[in-house]
Amino acid sequence: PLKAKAALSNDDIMRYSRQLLLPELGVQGQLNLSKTSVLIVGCGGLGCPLAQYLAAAGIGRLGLLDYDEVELSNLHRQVLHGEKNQGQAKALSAASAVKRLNSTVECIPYHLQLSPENALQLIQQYPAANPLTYICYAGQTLPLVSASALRLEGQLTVYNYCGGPCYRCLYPVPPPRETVTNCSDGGVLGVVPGIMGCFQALEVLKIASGQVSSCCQKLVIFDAQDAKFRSIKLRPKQAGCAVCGERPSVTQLVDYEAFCGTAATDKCRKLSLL
Amino acid sequence: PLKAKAALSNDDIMRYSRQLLLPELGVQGQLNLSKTSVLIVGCGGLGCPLAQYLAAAGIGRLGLLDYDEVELSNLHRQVLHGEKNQGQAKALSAASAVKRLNSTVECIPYHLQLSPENALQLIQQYPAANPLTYICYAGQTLPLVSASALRLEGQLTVYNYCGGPCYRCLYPVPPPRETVTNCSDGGVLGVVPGIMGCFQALEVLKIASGQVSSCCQKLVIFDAQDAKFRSIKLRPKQAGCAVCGERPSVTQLVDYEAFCGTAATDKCRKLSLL
Amino acid sequence: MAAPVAIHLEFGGGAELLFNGVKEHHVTLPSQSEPWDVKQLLVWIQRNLLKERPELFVQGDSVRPGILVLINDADWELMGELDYRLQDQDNIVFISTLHGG
Amino acid sequence: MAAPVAIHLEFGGGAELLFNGVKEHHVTLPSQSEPWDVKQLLVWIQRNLLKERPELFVQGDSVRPGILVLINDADWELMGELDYRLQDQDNIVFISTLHGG
Ligand SMILES: [Zn+2]
Ligand SMILES: [Zn+2]
Repeated sequence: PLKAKAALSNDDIMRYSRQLLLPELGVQGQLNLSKTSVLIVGCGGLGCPLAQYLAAAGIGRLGLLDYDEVELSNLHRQVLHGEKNQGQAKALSAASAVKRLNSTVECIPYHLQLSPENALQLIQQYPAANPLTYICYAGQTLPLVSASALRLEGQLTVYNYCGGPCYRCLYPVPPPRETVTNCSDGGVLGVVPGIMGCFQALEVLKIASGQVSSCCQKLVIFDAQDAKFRSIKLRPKQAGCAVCGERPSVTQLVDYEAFCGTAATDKCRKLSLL
Repeated sequence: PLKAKAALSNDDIMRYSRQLLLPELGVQGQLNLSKTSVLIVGCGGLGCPLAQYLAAAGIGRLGLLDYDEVELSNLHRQVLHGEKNQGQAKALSAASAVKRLNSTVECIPYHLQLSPENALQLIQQYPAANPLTYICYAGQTLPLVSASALRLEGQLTVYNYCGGPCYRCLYPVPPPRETVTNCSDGGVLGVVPGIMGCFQALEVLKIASGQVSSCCQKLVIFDAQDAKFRSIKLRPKQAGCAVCGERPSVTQLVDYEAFCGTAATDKCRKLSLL
Repeated sequence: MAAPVAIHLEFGGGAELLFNGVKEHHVTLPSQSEPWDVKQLLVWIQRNLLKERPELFVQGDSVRPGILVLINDADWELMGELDYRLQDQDNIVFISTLHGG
Repeated sequence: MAAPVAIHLEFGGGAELLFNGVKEHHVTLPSQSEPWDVKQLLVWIQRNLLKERPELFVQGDSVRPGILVLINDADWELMGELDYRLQDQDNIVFISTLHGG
């Protein structure tokens, strides 16, 4: 568990001075950030800017989980890694980049694949004031800031938050595997996950600092071609949901990735966070 | 002048494979990027993500201009710099970070302040296929992708593009100096320039690759608190404009920063790009 | 007889690839004896717009899992889903969930 | 006599700081002999809403340089500027240009 800071150090005050000025954050918001743990699942196109801006802002602990190694074809969008990191575990490469930026963030790389077996154990290490976690399990109330990007489009939703749906409420039946396109097949313009990852960071920072995410019960759709954002009102948490409903039938941790139809070795799998 | 590549190398094809798949970019778009020079004025909160994503995408030449040195209070939003770069010129620090990510980008740091005297000479070194430059001068037709971010708000405009206004068309009279707030005074949440800098990169990539920017004659306003974007239709290029009009009275390069009322030594001055 | 209904259809998140890559369609549904609902709209789309692989768009008489339907910028679950009665100038979006990043 | 006009005012980019930090205002301009235009609106705002330092909001009978006025999401230059006649339910935005990043 992450120990709560009693006060900001002089270095903290200097480092965060430009955001401490904001009435929406202030010293209390900064202290809230410092006692928050975030688990980032996937250190790719979304995870890189997300880790970068959460670390820069002073999040307390950052878990960086990824099973892949850095490849040349990642570098057009996975901007925390460098050419010299090719072949290195992404989790390690991301962790050293984050350390360069902010050594006061506790940074824990996990070079492994999330599975129903290890997920629960992992999450238990993120039990801070505002634990954000992405696993769907019965009775959960932990917010998940999820995003995706493909071609010239992006989507973002905050699940399990403010009466909004869980992933299973919104998608009660998993999509057929053949309908799931990934970046290897469909391509992606690197700056699109850049924008979506920054957007995730913004919403995580709001929640973690004690503000309210404005994406509550909403799906945000970004069309990079037209440079247009659209905000969609989603259904609320469903009473009949198999995961978060009144009589849940799924009472074990769900293998989220399998549920979404993305293969375990997919080189560009769903990089939801937290 | 930047030499046009005849074809992509095998390494290029591997590195950019995920974006080459996009019909909106393709091989021709990638070649267009490789022969484009972009001068980024200011390697701060906007310039960092902008440089990062332009370099990652394979822009040909990147001029990185900044007069300041890296300070601890920059690191909450200026994510290309690291703790070890404190005291180093931002232009140099940014250049080495960009090199780590993509050594095939020609990267030129300028540790100086843009002035009417040196601006013209600088621009003449960026005369590539799609020279993007931000200087207001008579008869110009060069697009300027400009953005700003303060507190929890951001603004973006593409000037001098597709019949849209130049900066002077939109603001014929400079604002009183005392009305110009900067990040030192007003504060800024780091991920807000992150989102706006990525957005700049997106529009620069569209223009540089041969597509059309969707921000033509528009002002995009971002409210991070509500996570809302708004797109405003702007006035067209003004026939009576002192800079780009039919009978321009300003026929010399204009000191853009002075025009905008930001002090030369302002630690968080306007980081428009170009 | 119900009058013809002019609506605006949008496909996104990759769903547009089943419609020749065209994202926006302004269509007019012809006059018929009963008011148009979303269930009938799905049949009409299959017959008149869908270019390929219907199994990637419909499953049974609804959309396939993984496609969200939005009626005037709200989740169709809030609007009655298949039974929602179309109004003139409605905006109906079919968006495929993206995976990856 | 022209009827009262209900409009939606927004201030952004820092201009809201002159209005106690309140960004959105729903106001009703009273009935008067002539139709309301933007020039008169500026006077009304100064008298009824502006909390401090009017010189940071107005200059002469227009807004101070560096503030953009948007009428229903369009630059006021496209709408007649000070002479634009306000319609019921108009959305008028005053936005201060941001500098920095
Ligand atoms: Zn649920
Ligand atoms: Zn002009």
